[in-house]
Amino acid sequence: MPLLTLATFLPILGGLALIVLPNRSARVAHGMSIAVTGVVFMLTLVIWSRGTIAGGFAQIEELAWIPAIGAAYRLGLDGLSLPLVLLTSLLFFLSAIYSARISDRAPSYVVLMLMLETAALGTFMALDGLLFYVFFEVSLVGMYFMIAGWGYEDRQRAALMFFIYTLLGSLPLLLAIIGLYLSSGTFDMRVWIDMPPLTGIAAMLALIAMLFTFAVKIPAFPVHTWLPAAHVQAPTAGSVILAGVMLKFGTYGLVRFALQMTPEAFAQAGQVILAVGVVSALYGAFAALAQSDLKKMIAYTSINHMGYVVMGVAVAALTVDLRIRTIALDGATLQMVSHGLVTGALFFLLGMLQDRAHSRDMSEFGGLLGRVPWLGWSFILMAFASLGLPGLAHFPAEFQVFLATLNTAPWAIIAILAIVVTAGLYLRAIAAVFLGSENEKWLEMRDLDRREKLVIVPLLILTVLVGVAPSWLINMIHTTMESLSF
Amino acid sequence: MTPQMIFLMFFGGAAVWFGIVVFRTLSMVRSALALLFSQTAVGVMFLLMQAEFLGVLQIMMMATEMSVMAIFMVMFMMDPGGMGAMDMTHQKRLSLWAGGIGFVAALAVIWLADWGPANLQIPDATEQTAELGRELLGRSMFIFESAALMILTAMVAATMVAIHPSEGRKR
Amino acid sequence: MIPELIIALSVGAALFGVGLYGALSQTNLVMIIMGVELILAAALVNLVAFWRYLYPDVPAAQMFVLIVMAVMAVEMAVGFGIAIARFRSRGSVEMEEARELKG
Amino acid sequence: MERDLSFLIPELLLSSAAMLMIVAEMMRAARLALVIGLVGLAAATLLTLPMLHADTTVFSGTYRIDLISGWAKLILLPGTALALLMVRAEITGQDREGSVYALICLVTLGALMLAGGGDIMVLVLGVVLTGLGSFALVAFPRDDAATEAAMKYLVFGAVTGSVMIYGLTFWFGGVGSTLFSALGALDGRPLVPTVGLVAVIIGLGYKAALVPFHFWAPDAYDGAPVSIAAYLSVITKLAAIFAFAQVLRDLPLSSGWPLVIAVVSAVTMTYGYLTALVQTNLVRLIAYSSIAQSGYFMLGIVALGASSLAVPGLIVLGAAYVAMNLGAFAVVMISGRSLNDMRGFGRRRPVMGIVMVIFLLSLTGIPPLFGFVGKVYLFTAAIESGFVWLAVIGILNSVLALGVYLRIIVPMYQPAQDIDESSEKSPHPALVAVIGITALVTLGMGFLAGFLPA
Amino acid sequence: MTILVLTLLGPLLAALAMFTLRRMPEVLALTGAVFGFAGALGLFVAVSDGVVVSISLPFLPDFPIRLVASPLTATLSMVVATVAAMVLIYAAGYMRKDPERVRFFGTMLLFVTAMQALVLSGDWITLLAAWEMMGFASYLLIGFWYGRAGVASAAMRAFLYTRSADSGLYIGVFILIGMSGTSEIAVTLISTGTPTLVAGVLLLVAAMGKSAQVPLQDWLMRAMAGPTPVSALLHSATLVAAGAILLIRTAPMLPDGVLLVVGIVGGITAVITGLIALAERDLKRLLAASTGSQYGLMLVAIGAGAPIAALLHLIAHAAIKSSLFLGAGVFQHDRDGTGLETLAGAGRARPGIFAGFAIAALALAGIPPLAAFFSKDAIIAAALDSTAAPWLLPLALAGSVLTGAYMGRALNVLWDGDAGPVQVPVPLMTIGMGILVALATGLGLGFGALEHMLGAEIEKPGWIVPAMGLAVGLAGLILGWFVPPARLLGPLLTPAQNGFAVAGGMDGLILRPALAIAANCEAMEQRLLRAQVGTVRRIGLGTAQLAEHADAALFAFSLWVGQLSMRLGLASKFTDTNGIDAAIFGFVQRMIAAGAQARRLQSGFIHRELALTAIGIALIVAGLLAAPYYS
Repeated sequence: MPLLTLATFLPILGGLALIVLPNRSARVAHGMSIAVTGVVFMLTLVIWSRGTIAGGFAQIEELAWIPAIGAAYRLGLDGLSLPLVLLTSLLFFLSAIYSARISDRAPSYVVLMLMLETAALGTFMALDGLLFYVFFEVSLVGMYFMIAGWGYEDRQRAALMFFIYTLLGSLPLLLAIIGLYLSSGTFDMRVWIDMPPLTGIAAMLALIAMLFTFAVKIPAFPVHTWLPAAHVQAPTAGSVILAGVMLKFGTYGLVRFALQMTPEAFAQAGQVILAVGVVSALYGAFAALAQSDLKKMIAYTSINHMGYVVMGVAVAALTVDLRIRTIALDGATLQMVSHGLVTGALFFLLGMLQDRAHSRDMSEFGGLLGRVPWLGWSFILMAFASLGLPGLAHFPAEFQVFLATLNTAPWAIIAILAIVVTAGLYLRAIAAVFLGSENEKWLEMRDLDRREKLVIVPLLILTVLVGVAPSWLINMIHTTMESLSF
Repeated sequence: MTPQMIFLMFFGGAAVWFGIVVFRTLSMVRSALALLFSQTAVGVMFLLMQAEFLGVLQIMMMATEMSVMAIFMVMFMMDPGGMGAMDMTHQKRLSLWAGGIGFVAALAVIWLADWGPANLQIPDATEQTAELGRELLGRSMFIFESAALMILTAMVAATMVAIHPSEGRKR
Repeated sequence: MIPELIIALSVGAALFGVGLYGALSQTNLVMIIMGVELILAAALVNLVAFWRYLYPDVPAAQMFVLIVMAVMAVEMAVGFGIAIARFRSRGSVEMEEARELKG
Repeated sequence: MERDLSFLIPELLLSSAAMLMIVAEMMRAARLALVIGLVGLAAATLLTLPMLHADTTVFSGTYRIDLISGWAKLILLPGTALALLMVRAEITGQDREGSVYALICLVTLGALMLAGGGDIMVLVLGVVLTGLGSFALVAFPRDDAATEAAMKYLVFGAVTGSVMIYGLTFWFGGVGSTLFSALGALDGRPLVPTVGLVAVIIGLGYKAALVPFHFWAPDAYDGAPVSIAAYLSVITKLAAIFAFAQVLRDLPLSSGWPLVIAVVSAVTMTYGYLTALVQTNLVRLIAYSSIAQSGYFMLGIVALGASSLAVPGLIVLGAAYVAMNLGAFAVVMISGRSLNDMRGFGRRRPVMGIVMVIFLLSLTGIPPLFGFVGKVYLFTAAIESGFVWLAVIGILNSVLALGVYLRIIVPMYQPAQDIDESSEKSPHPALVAVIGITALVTLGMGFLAGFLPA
Repeated sequence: MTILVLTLLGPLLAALAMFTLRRMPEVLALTGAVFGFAGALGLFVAVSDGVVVSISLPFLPDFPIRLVASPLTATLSMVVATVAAMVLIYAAGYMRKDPERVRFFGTMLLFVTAMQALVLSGDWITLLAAWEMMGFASYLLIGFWYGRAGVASAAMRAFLYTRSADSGLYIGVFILIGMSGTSEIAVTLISTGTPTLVAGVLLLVAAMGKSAQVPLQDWLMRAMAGPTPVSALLHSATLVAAGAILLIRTAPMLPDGVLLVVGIVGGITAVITGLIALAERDLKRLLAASTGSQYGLMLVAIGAGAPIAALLHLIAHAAIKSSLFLGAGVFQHDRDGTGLETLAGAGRARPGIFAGFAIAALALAGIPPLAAFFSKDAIIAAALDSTAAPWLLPLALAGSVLTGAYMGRALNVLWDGDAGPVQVPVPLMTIGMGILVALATGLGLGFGALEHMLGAEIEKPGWIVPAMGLAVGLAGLILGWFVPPARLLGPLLTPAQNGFAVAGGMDGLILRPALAIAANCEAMEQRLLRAQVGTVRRIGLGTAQLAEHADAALFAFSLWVGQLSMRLGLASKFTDTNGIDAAIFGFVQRMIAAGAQARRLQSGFIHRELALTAIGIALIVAGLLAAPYYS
């Protein structure tokens, strides 16, 4: 059974069905949304159980699309994409549950979300350059309408910014893809990976184009400025998807395209890329420290965390030691998943907080821990996960990235300062919002209800699980990374 | 300097001169007449160049055409006779430059290009016409029929726009 | 170098220049069409000259002449049609007055 | 002869249909004319299919039956049918309605001649035939705006057309034949190819509304009925672009045409979108954006000699363009001509809103819509033929394009002010059909692009 | 192996059970502690028979979690388990009335688990993880009364200080793993060379953070904001001990240079924190400062090449310090505070508790035959023998004097004053404290056996060293009892009261730079956004206004820097969105302006447009004529 295709297109089919449906009340829409994303989640679990293979892509599904130019519908998975696929389907499922309260134009909202899910899954599973680009762009459009339609106060501007920025960012990728195509005669990414078609200056140009695209998407300093704006204005589920899933497009692309398809150029530019990663990591941390808007703060920490991923990938390209390379890539990939879980959860929690208080400014809160213990403790746990506490999701990933970094490019280890800074900023946020004396304003605040717990608890459990026993996840990644040829 | 060259120059000069007159006179009717003369001179040039059929055709067609034009002027123009001595031109300098440059550019091409050897095996008039007929109904039949369609289109188009829209059906 | 050809072509070039001047400088639709007729006459001269001095064995040249003549006629016809419509609606065919659509 | 004629069946069908329509118009049976037209177009389309893979010429090379002309028929004929429906929705019951239908079919015939022409004379006839019909179509309402538009269109067309004819005579002088296929003999010669080339750029550039021959386009579209504008912006433009391909692929590269065309292309894209950015009239906005689209088509023309993807690219983007531009105009016919009419449109008419968004995003080149596929082809072709900078400019212009189209999309979802509900009447069914079909094509062909030519 | 797991799982499962059941916290806590203790005891017994128990659990590829019970680790585990059990017993009484006992005991158990993991770790990653987990648990514990003023900041400070220092551990660990290719501690211990030196220094930094060595001592005193049992646990055998434990375990690897630094840092800390303790006006803070001082002594021992002596002192100190804290907790219950003025005479009211407190105090001062006498002697002997004796010995002795002095002062304060009323009986607290005091008293007797088991018997020193130790201890006690600190310290009083915040202490070293960088980043963010605006000058907002905003922002940023409270200024709110707007709308504006320019060409005059077309044609012709030159 073509499970990959099924999982990819089930959401959008659900969305279409919803459009056709005569009864389009919010209830029906959200029911549909939850059901579809739930089924997709199950499907991805089945896909997981089928497993990947070492040294290539597994579960390939292929269909002619535009034979004239060698573009085909090709899906497949390896240890890099499968974890991200799982993450995507999980986060969308949880977002669907979380969003069940939205009543404003619910059917459109649901259709958009489902479309986004299709785009996200497709992006991770596509094995065809053109197909990848298609999904990549569709996600952009979906997110634009999500922000513009259901965001907060200043949403139109943020949406426009997001759109122009990332469109401008993604078009160079198209150039690079075309370049790869012209030198290989096919859009099959497997061919591009097995035998990188570009060499010399062409490869470097393609790499620069790709790096630009992915740097915007990751986002890396200095093209990150869209992220805080978009996050602050995006609706909660949008933020979760944006941070949890869509930022991964950038890092996924960095590995899949930049690293695997132009390996030599990547190694040549390795130090520069590493520097970008280091600067992003530090910059994101410090910029986050200066924020008082909670959502913005988390947005900036995303820049920090994604900076680690960039570092990991750069180190993998720089090192000659196969073992270190594997460690670096393992760490980078795991970091993507961890970031999805942790930051996703943090945005959910902030959304829940904002639903209650209609404010995101940390100075307006105080002493909430006693009032809303579930919310507070979940936030604290996730904050500590985000600052890299061992036993929680980020630690194994960051450990591996740093380990590989130090043993390849020792100077880059200054990025480790960021873990102190993130610690500081999270503690400050926790102290300002949850500790201290209670603010009279929020005496009536309710704690999480059952639906909200349902959203948060899986993420909490997974965060701990990845932190304590990552082997179930990392072995899958490891197998692929070990046999990665470039 | 062969006589043919002299005649060519003479009638060519006449064609050009009347062409200039078209835009120098203030009277539209006179313009139309000047254009008629210019075109006729061109027709005479055709005859000089032994394209009898075309030359005659040119002169006849243009005569009709220009009379239509003159009639049109009289019927529709405010001041066909140029009595008001109104200047009917604008951006003269620029147009002069444009026309001048166009002329010079064309001249340059004409003088500088290598036109290859002359072929002076001119078929006589009958043969020409016969050849033209064969061309019309053979190789160029598609073109010829298309020209017919073009004329049909022009008829439909011209009548459609020229006819007054019926009352009460205006947009 | 064929002097007759050059002369004829030069006449064409001059007609072209005059016609272009007219088309650009006239304010009246009908006068502009006259300029266009001159340009087409230049084309005719060219074609006949080419036929006469270079390719007398190519009847397509004469065919082309016929086509161009037809074009002259139909362009004038449609031009007059539009001029009539314009005259009906506006009372003049001055180009200077046609300035409602811009930007 | 029979063989030649058998390849011309679609054209013959269409011309017969046009004449029957004129007869019907004489009987003042506009509806009948429409039906005849639609049937004729449908039949012609169907009969094109068997000769899609042919690659030959008829009448001694004067008319080509090849990939371009075959697909041009497949694109232009249905496009014309859709345009007919749109026109029907707009001018039902007006005087001389049938003439309009007949003229549209005749203009399409001219367009087919342009797309299949293999001879200078066919080119000239095609340009004049499409031109004459178009002038009349624009003038059809016969009011101030329409006649002004038609007048400008006519003046521009007559001047550029005559200059083109004059210039083309030099080609004949150079090779002694009016066939494009003879142009190869010009290889290496100075001046003569250049004159003819300039002539072609002028004549066809005017038809395709390339900068700097575009000035007529916004005015003509603005003055004409919206449906006519839609028709002109699509059919005659595509015809000119296909004609470009037919001429230039036979012209030796030594004349340096690709670079000049590339510059024209870049200027056209940029100018079109820049000017569109400041429009407040929806029709003019789309007019300028379609000028910019012509610039994108030129990417394919530039790559004609060097990339096997150029011609397929032109065809794919052409097909996409027919669907999305016609669709966008059709929605404008419902919403109204001013940008202000768009305010809240997406909320008032959700389905129309979504469809409009699809058209506009496709025009921007957002995947997986049809427009994207076309642009990928063309970008690929341009890069393959070494015009990377042009592809980059095209890509940068996509961002500008986004800005242009977002100017429509953003107000669509803003809350509308004081909308008079009673003024909202349900759109003409023909219009709905057109929008439905074009939307399906825009959306679906992105996925089914494999059926398009190799 | 099961025993090893039991040591960890006992407390952990109890904590989980507690969080799930949310009732009977004391019972569960004690059960967990007992299981943990049983495990540790089992380990200790097993190890003393010469068996090495180890376990390896899958974690990262090639990097499993390893737990090893060697004689050293088993001993430490035993100490931790014992102290934890006693403190928990005590806490059952201490926290009787607190509504959030579940959270308290749960966190305590988590903490104990982490500490056990740290102690038993046979692998750097495990150690690192446990190290950080402990930091987290201590954060939660110190911040237990999060609603009270200053608590949040104290907890935050504790975590931040130690975490800053932890980056040293991280990097050190990376170096060690990179060098030896494995994360097993035992393997890395035999490495040598420059990387080892670097790693050693980095480990020292980490240890200094955790063990509150100068200049990272400040957090320790503030950490007293937590409940007293927390202080007792943290300061005796666990959190603060981690630094010393780390150094003791890695001592074989450390090059001489590093050892010297370790010794000197320890010695300085012993003196400085001793002075701070003397100047303290709060009993718990005094004890906290004393902790730093005692760990300083341990570092001296390590630096002198006698990690076993440090270990002995650590064990002795664990029992003593927990006793002292528990005693202080009882007094705190009585007087609702721990300020020395408030506590004046509190000891008279509870002579039994005071007796225990006094025994522990004397033990700390090094009075024979109490536990610390032996360990301190061992330290002094080591310092004397060491090649760096001229550095280490004076510092060690000074530290000992100060120990006596502040303990003497504490005893004096507690005894000297009105008895006042006693509120309630405290049986559980007494039990817990009693056992610990007993240990503090008698532990010294077991040291010989312990040394034997560890296979590193310390040579029994001659008479000079015990005499010296006794003399400085007694001298200190007497000074402390009779002389008020103001006179004793003289000009040092004020800096000591300020905690010798060198260069602003940690705040100056880390917090302020961090905030300054953050502010700069924010400013840079603005600049970046403006740079992205590029050359657009007339953007909607206007340059002047932007500059004004930026000025205001910078001013506000400069205000930030140096503010101890981490409150943020209003500045960052200003221009972020404005900058973004400016970027987007600057772009759009520019394009629109260009569009308007282009639009002007569309004059509507057909002849002008035709003329433009003609010009365009001329350009095209020019381009084509130039073709031979470019193609």
